Amino acid sequence: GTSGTGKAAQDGATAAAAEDLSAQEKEVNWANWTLYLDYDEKTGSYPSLEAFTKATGITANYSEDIDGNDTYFGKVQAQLAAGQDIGQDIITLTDWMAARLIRLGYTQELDHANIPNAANLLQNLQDVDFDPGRAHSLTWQSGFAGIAWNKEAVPGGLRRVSDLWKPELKGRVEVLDEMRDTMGLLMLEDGVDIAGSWGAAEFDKSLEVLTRQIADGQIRQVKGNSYKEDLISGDALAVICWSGDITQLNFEEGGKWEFAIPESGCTLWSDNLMVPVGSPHKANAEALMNYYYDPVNAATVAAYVNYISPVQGAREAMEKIDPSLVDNPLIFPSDEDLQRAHVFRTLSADEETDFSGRFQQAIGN
Amino acid sequence: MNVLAAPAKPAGGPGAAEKAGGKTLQRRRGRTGYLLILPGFIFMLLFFVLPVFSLLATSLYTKPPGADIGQFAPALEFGNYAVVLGSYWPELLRSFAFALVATAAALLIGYPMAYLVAVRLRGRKLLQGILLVLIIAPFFTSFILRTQAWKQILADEGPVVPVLRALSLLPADGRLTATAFAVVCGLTYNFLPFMTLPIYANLERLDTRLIEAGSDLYASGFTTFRTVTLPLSMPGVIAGTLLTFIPASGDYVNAALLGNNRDTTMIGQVIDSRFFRVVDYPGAAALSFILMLAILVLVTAYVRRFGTKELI
Amino acid sequence: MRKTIGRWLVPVFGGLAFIFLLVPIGYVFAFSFNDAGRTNLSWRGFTLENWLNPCGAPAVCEALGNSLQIGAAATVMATILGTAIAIGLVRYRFRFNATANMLIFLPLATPEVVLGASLLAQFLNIGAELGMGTIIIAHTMFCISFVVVTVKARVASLDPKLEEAAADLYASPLQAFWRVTFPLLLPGIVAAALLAFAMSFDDFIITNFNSGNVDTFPKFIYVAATRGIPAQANVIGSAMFLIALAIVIGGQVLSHRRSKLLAAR
Amino acid sequence: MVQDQLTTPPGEAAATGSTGGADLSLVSVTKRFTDFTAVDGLDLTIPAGSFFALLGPSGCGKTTTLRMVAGLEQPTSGKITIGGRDITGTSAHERPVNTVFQNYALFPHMSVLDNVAFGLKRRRVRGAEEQAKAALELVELGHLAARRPGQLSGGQQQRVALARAVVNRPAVLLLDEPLGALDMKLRRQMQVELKKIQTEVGLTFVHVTHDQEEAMTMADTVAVMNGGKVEQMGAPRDLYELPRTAFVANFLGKSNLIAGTVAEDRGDAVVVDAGGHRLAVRKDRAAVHQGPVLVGIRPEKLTMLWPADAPAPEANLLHGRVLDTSFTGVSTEYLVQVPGVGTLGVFCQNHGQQPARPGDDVVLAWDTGHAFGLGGDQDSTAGAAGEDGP
Amino acid sequence: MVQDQLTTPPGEAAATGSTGGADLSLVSVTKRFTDFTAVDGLDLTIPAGSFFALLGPSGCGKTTTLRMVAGLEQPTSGKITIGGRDITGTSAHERPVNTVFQNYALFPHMSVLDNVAFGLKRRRVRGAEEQAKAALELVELGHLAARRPGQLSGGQQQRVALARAVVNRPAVLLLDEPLGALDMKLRRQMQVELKKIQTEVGLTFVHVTHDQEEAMTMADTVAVMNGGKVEQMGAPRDLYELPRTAFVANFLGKSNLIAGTVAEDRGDAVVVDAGGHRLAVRKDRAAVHQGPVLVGIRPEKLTMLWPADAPAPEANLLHGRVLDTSFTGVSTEYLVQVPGVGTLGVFCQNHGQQPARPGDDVVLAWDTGHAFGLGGDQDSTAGAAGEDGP
Ligand SMILES: Nc1ncnc2c1ncn2[C@@H]1O[C@H](COP(=O)(O)OP(=O)(O)OP(=O)(O)O)[C@@H](O)[C@H]1O
Ligand SMILES: Nc1ncnc2c1ncn2[C@@H]1O[C@H](COP(=O)(O)OP(=O)(O)OP(=O)(O)O)[C@@H](O)[C@H]1O
Ligand SMILES: NCCCCNCCCN
Ligand SMILES: [Mg+2]
Ligand SMILES: [Mg+2]
Repeated sequence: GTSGTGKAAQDGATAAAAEDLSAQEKEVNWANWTLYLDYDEKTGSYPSLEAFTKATGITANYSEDIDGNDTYFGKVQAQLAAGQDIGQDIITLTDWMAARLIRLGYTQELDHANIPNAANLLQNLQDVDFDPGRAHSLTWQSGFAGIAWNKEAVPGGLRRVSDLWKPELKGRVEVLDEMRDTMGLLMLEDGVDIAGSWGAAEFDKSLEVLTRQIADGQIRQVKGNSYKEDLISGDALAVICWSGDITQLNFEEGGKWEFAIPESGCTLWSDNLMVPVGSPHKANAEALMNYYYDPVNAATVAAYVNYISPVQGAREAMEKIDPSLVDNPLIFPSDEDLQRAHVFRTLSADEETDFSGRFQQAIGN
Repeated sequence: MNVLAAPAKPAGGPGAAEKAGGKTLQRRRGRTGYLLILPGFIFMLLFFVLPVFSLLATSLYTKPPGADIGQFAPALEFGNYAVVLGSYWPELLRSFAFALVATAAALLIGYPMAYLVAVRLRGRKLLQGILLVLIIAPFFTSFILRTQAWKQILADEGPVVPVLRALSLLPADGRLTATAFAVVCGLTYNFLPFMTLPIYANLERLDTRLIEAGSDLYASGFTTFRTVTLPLSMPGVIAGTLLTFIPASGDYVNAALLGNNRDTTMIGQVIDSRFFRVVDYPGAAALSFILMLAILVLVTAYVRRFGTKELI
Repeated sequence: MRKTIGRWLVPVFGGLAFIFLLVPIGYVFAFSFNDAGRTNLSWRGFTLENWLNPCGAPAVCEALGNSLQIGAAATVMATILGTAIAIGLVRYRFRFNATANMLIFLPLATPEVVLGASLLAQFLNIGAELGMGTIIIAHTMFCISFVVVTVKARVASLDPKLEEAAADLYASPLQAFWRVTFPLLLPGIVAAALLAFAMSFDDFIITNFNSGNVDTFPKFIYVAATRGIPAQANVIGSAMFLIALAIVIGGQVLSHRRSKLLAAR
Repeated sequence: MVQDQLTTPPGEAAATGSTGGADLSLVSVTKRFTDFTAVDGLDLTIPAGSFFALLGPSGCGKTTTLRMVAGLEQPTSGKITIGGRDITGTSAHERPVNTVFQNYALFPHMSVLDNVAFGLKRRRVRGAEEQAKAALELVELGHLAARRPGQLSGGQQQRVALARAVVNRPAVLLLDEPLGALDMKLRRQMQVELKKIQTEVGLTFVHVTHDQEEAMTMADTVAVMNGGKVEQMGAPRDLYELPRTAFVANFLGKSNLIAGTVAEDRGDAVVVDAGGHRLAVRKDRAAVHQGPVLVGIRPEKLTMLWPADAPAPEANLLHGRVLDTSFTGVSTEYLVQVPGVGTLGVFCQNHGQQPARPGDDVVLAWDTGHAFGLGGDQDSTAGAAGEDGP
Repeated sequence: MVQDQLTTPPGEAAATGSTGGADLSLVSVTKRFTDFTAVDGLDLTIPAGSFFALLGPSGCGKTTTLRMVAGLEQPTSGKITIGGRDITGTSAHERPVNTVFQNYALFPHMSVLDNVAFGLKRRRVRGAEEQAKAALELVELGHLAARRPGQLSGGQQQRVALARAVVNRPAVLLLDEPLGALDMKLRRQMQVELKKIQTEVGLTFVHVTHDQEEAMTMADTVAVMNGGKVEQMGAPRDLYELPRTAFVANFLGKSNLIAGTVAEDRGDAVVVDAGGHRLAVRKDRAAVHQGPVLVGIRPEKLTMLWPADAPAPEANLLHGRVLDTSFTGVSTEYLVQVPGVGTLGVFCQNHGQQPARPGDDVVLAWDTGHAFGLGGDQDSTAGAAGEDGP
C-alpha cells in the first residue's frame, strides 16, 4: 500500500541525493507560482531568466506549475518519497511547506560555496527554525496576504475582511485555499494573534465564519493562485489574495484592481527555493539561486513582481532601476505595515493534519 | 462503426436464424482459447486486480502516533471506513444525485441523437458517418479545454448570462457557473458520447419492420416508440446509462472547474484532496473503496432490475 | 398536423443536441484566433499568429507529443490484448467464463479516481518510476475493457461458418485467422482502436495520478487553466478535432466511392 | 379513425366466424420511387370475404401494393378504399388493415400473448388478453402463450403472426409471403391452416406469394402482376386453363408455346401452321384469330404415344424424339424434340406404363379443347423459369 | 498432406472433365454430443464419381455426417476413408474434400474471384487466378469476378460457392442444402446447373437436401436417414417404388398406408384383409408375408372411376366418397373416404377428364404390381408431413 511512501520518506532522509549531472546538462528546471517573475508580454519571455542564461550558459526552464502549496505537495509527494526526479530542480514553496519537505528529507542540501550571494539574505531570514543555517532553502520572496477588489464594481473599496461579506458581493468573492492566509486573515479579524499561542477553539471560531460564508453562497470559490483568472474574467470581484499579484495584474490587464492590508492586519509569509531530492542539476540550481541573490537581479524581479525581496542591497539597487519603487510599501514595506503583518505560527504534525483536514472539509474538499 | 456495440440477440427470424444459432455457434475448448485471453488477463491482474487489493490494504492502515505527514503503518483499521463515511456521506450522496441527473439528461439528449443517426438516416451512409464522427470527435479537443470553454461561455460576464438576465430567465444576480446546475451540465456534456454510442450501436440494428408492424397494429408514432422501439433498445440504453453514470459519479474535474465549494463538491474531489492535499492515504483509499462498492451495488441492482447481461 | 410534428421532432431535437455538443468546440476554435495575452479569456482581436506558430507556447507541443505517443502505444497494446480476449471469450469455452466477463466489466464500473489511485498505490509499492511508462500502462488498462466490449460484439456477429469454409478450403488455422477472421473483424477493431485512442488522448484523472512529471495535453491544460491557457492550446485542440474529423470523413467518403464504383461495375 | 366494425367484440365474431371482411379497391394507384415506377396505375377490386392471391415475379410491385394498402407507403397517385370509404390519406395505425409480414416481425421483447394482444391493447379493447388467448387457441398455440418469439420454431412464429393479425378482425388481412421461409412440408401444412382460418373467420385475405401451387390451391381469385401492372386476374383454374398472355402462361405452371401463323379458319376454330405442322385452336380459347400466334399447350395435357399407337395423321399430332427424362416420383417429365417446333415438355403421371427413354421416337397428341392461342408478337419465354433469375 | 491428385492441374482436368472423384466410405461412424447421439453407427459407401443424395427429416444427422466428412467435426467412433485412405484423424484443411455450405459462407471481404481462388492459393497452386477465372466461366459468372459477394443475387452467390469448391477438384464435394434458400424457380434452375457441372467434372457429390423431388431427379443413389441411421438406400426410383419402411414410404413422396392382416397366401402374392377389403400384394414387393401388415399404394397409382365404370368386385378395389379436391394446375388431388380403411389421397393428372366433386361416390382401383407391403408393427404415419413439424 501507500505505506511505501511513508517508508521511503523515512529512508529518504538518509538516501543519497541524485547524482549531479550539472556539468554535462547545462539546464535547470524551476517550478514557481504564477505572477512571480518578471515577464515580457511582447516576447512572451522572462527577461531576467534570459539574462541568467546569457551569463551562465545554463538554460532555464521555468514553469508556473504551483497553484497552491497543498496541491503541489500532493502532486509530487509520492515521487519525492520514492526519491525520484520530479522533473524540477528548484521548487518554490512557503515556509511551512518548506519545513515539511526538509523534515521529510525531500530536499537536497545546498552547497553554500556555490552560492556566495546567499550572504545577501536578510538578517532576520537567515536562521529560520525549520532550516537552521539555511542548509536546504533560500527565500525567494516574501509578501502579504490581504484583500483586493475590482475598483469599478466596488467603488467604495474594502477596508476590513468582513467587508467581503457585503450583500452586493454575494457570489463574487473568492478566498485562498492556502489555510494559513485565509484562516490567518479571518482569525486576525476575530482578534486572534495568529503568531501567538492560540488553539483549536480560536481556529474553529473563524472556520465557522468561513463555513457560513461558503454555505450562504457569499464565497463563490476557494482557489489557489488561479483566483487571478477569475478576477480577469470578472467572475470574482473581491478576493483574499497575495500582495504583489494585484500590481502585476494591473500592469498586464489595465489597472482595474486595488489591494489593501485589512484593518485587523495581514499575514506575512515567505516562499523558499529548494532543490528536490531527485534533482540531477543541483549545481545549476545553486547557480540560479546565486544569480537571483545578486542585489541588482533581485531588484529587477522585485520591481516587476512587487513582492518583498529577501536580498540585502536590493533597495539600493532599486534606486538605479526604478527610483519610484523604492518607497513602494509592497516591496519595501514600512515598519508600520510590518507591524500589522503577522506570521502564522508553526503547527505540530498532529495539529497540521487536524486543522488542514477540517479546513479542507470546510472548503468542500 | 460498431462502437460499444452491445451484441443484440437476433430478432428470431424463422428457420435461418435457428439454424445459425444452433450448433454453429458452439464454442470450442482448447489451448488456443487460453493463449488468446491469457496475456490480457495477466495484464489486468497486474494492473487492475492487484492495485485494487493494495488500495484495499491501504484503506486499513493507521497513522502511528507521532508519524509525520504521509507516514502510515499497515494495520486492519476498519474504523477508517466509519470515519470517512461519517464525514463524507453527503458528498457521496450528492455525487450519485448529480450523476443520476446528468445520466437522465444525457439520455434525453443522446437518445434522439442516436435515433436520428441510426434510424432516421438509415441508408444515408455518408451523413451517418459524419454525424457519428461528430459524436466522438470532441474527445480530441480535450475534455478540460471543452469544460473550460463552457466555463467561459457560461461566465457571469460571458455571452449567455447577461442575455438570460435581460430576459428575466435568471435573476439580476443569478449566475450559471459555480452552481450545481453548471456541474451537472458539464457532466452531461462530457459523458454524452458514452450515452450516445451504445444506443446508436443498438438502434442501428433495430429492425425497422418492427416499427412498421407496430403502426400496422394501431399504435401511433409515440406509442410505437414507447412499446416497441424503446424496449428493444434497452440493452443500448442500459449500456449507455452505465457508461455515463459510473464515470460521472466518480468525476471531479467538472465539479472543480464549474462548481463552487459549497453545494457541488463531489466524492471524487474529496478523494483527490484526501490523497493530494491532506495526504490521508488510508482515508482516501477507504473512500475510493466505498465509492467502488456503492457503484457495484447500484449497478448490480440496476442490471438485475432491467435485466441485461450484455455488458457483464 | 400531429404527424408533421412527429416527423420533425426527432431531427430538430437531435439537431439541437448536436449543436449542444459542438458549441464549446466552436468556442475553442474561435478563441484559437484570439490575439491573446497571458490569458485567453477575453476577445482581444483576430490573429493568425497562433495557428502559424502552434508551438509558440513550447510546453503545449511537448505535452501534445507525449499525448500522441501515449495514445498510440496504449491503443496498440489495448487493441491487441483486448481483441485477443474478445475472440477468446466469444469463441472458446472456459471454466471461469463468468469471472472472466466480470474482470472485463469491473474496470468499466470503477470510477477513474479509484482506478488512478489504486494504480498509483501499486506503482509506488513496486517503486516504479512514474512517467511515460506508467501512463501507458494505466491507459492500456482502462482501454482494454472498451476494446473487449466493442470487438466482442463484432466477433459475435461473425458467422463461424466463414472460418469453417476457410478450413474447408485448405487454410491452416493461422491462415484462416489472418485471411478471413481478422479482415472481417477489422472494422470492429478499428472502431475499438479509435475509441481507445480517443479515451487515452482525453484522459485526465487517471493520468494525473500516474504521470509523475510528464505532461499530457489534458494535464497541461488543467494546470494551465490555473494561470491562463495559451491560445496555442486552442489551436491544437481545434486542429486535433479537425484532423480526426477529416480522417474519418475522408475514410467514409473513400469507402463510399469505392462501393459505388463497385456497384456500378 | 378505426372503423366501427373493428370495435364489435371480436370474441363473438370468432365464435360465429361471421364478421366478414370489406371490399378493398384500388383505383389507378401508382407508386413512383425517385427513379422507378414500382406500381403503375393499378386497378383492383377485391370482394369482401374473398381469398385473393397476388402472384408475380420478384420486383413486380407486390409488396409495394400491400404496403400502400396497409398505409406504410403513400401512393403517388390513385385512391384506395375499403368498404367504400377512402382511406388513401390515413396513416397505418388508423386503418382497419393488418399485415402478416414475410419475416413475421414479431416483437422479440414481448411474450407470444403480448404480441397477439398488442393491437387490441392499442385500441383499448376490453378483454384484450382473453381475446388474444382465444386467437392463440385458434392457431393451436394456446400452450405457448408465455414464451418469447425467439423460443418458437419458424412455423409456430408464423402462426403467432397470423393470430396477431387475425385477432384484430381487420377488414382486410394482408399476407406478404408469410410462408416463404418455410420448408415445403411445413409450408403445405401452414397453407391448410391458413385456409381453415380464413374460412372460419371469413375476412378478406390478400395473399402475396411466389408459389403458384400455393396461390392456386388457396385462392378464390388470383391476380398475376408483372412490371407494376396486373396481367391477368380470375379464378385459379381459369387462369391456368386459359392464360391470356405468354407471361401468365409461363409464370403459372409450365407451358409449351409454339409459334405459328393462322393458316385456316374453320368457323369455331383456327388452324395454325407451325413449322409445317397444323395445330387447331378453338376460337373461344384464342386471343387472336389471324396472323402470327402462339399455340399453348400444358405439358400434362400432352399424351405421349408410341408411333405405332398413334392415330392417323391429323391436326394436333407431333412426331418427335425423347431428349431427356426425369423421374420425380409422382410423374416423369420428358423433353421431346420436335423438328420444326422445338423442344416440348411432357408430364406423365407414373401409372406403371413403360417409360420412354432418351432417343425413343414418340408421338405427342392432345385434345384441341386444351390448346390455347396467344398473340404471336410476344416473347414466348416471358415469365418462364430463369427469366427473372440471377 | 493433401492428396496427390489434388495437385494435378485442375485446368486440364476441367477441360477433359475426367479426374473423377474417389470412393468415400464411412465405417460405423458415431457422433455423440454431450447428451445426444446425432449419428449412430453409420455405414455408408459412396462410389467415386457418383451423385449421392442424403435425405432425412430435420435433425436426423445429415449435417453432422457431412461435417465429419469435411473434418469440421470429429467422430466419436468409427472410421472415414477416401479412396481407401483413412482420413479420420486429419483436420479439415488437410482433406481433399470441399463443401458448399447452406448459406454459401462466401467471404464478404473478398472479390468473387478471390473467393474462388482462395483454396488454390492456400495450396500454393500456380496459376490460381486463371483457374479461378475458368471456374467462374464454368458457372457463367466470369463477368462478375470483381464484385463482392454482397453485390450478387442469391442464385449468383450459390454459383460462386459452387465454383469456389469445384475449382479445387476435391475428391469429394459436399453440398449441404445449398439450394435451401432459393425460391422454387431458381432452385430448379440451379439443380440443372449443378447436375451439369457434376456430369462435366465428374466428382463425387454428396448432396444433402430436404427436397425429395430434388434428390430424386438429381441423384444416382439416395439414402434416407432417420434418427442418425440410414433407413434405406438405393436408386431413387427403387426407393420410391419399393420403400422398405413406413418412414421411407411417407418421407419420399406421399403414400397411402392401409393396415391389415395377411388373410391368404396365393403363392406369388399375399392377400391382405383390411377392414373387410381384400388387397393383394406381390410377395416380392412385401416385407412380411404373414401377420399384420401395411399395404402401401402411391396416390398417383390409384385410378379413380365412377362406380358405373368399375370392374366386377375383385381385389384392389375400394368404394369411397370424395371428401375434398384441390386443383394444383398439373393435377388434382382428391381425398377419398373409404369406410373401414380411412382417407386415401389420389392424384389425377389434369387431362381434361370430368373432375369429381366432394360428395361424389367413386371407386379406386390399382394394379397389384404397384402396391407394396410393409411390416404392420410400424407407425403408419412415420415420416409423413407434419411428423417433424412445429
Ligand atoms: N424505397 C424504394 N426506392 C426505390 N425503389 C424501390 C423502393 N422500394 C421498392 N422499390 C422497387 O420497386 C419495385 C417493386 O418492389 P416490391 O418490393 O413491391 O416488389 P415485390 O413484387 O414485392 O418483389 P419480391 O417478390 O421480390 O418481394 C422493385 O423493383 C424495387 O426495387
Ligand atoms: N454441437 C451439438 N451439440 C449437441 N447436439 C447437436 C450438436 N450439433 C448437432 N446436434 C444435434 O444433432 C442432431 C443432428 O443434427 P444435424 O445438424 O446433423 O441435423 P440435420 O439432419 O442436418 O438437420 P437439418 O435438416 O435441420 O439441417 C440434431 O438433433 C442436433 O440438435
Ligand atoms: N503570485 C505569487 C504568489 C505567491 C504566493 N505564495 C504563497 C504564500 C502562501 N502563504
Ligand atoms: Mg415483396
Ligand atoms: Mg443440416
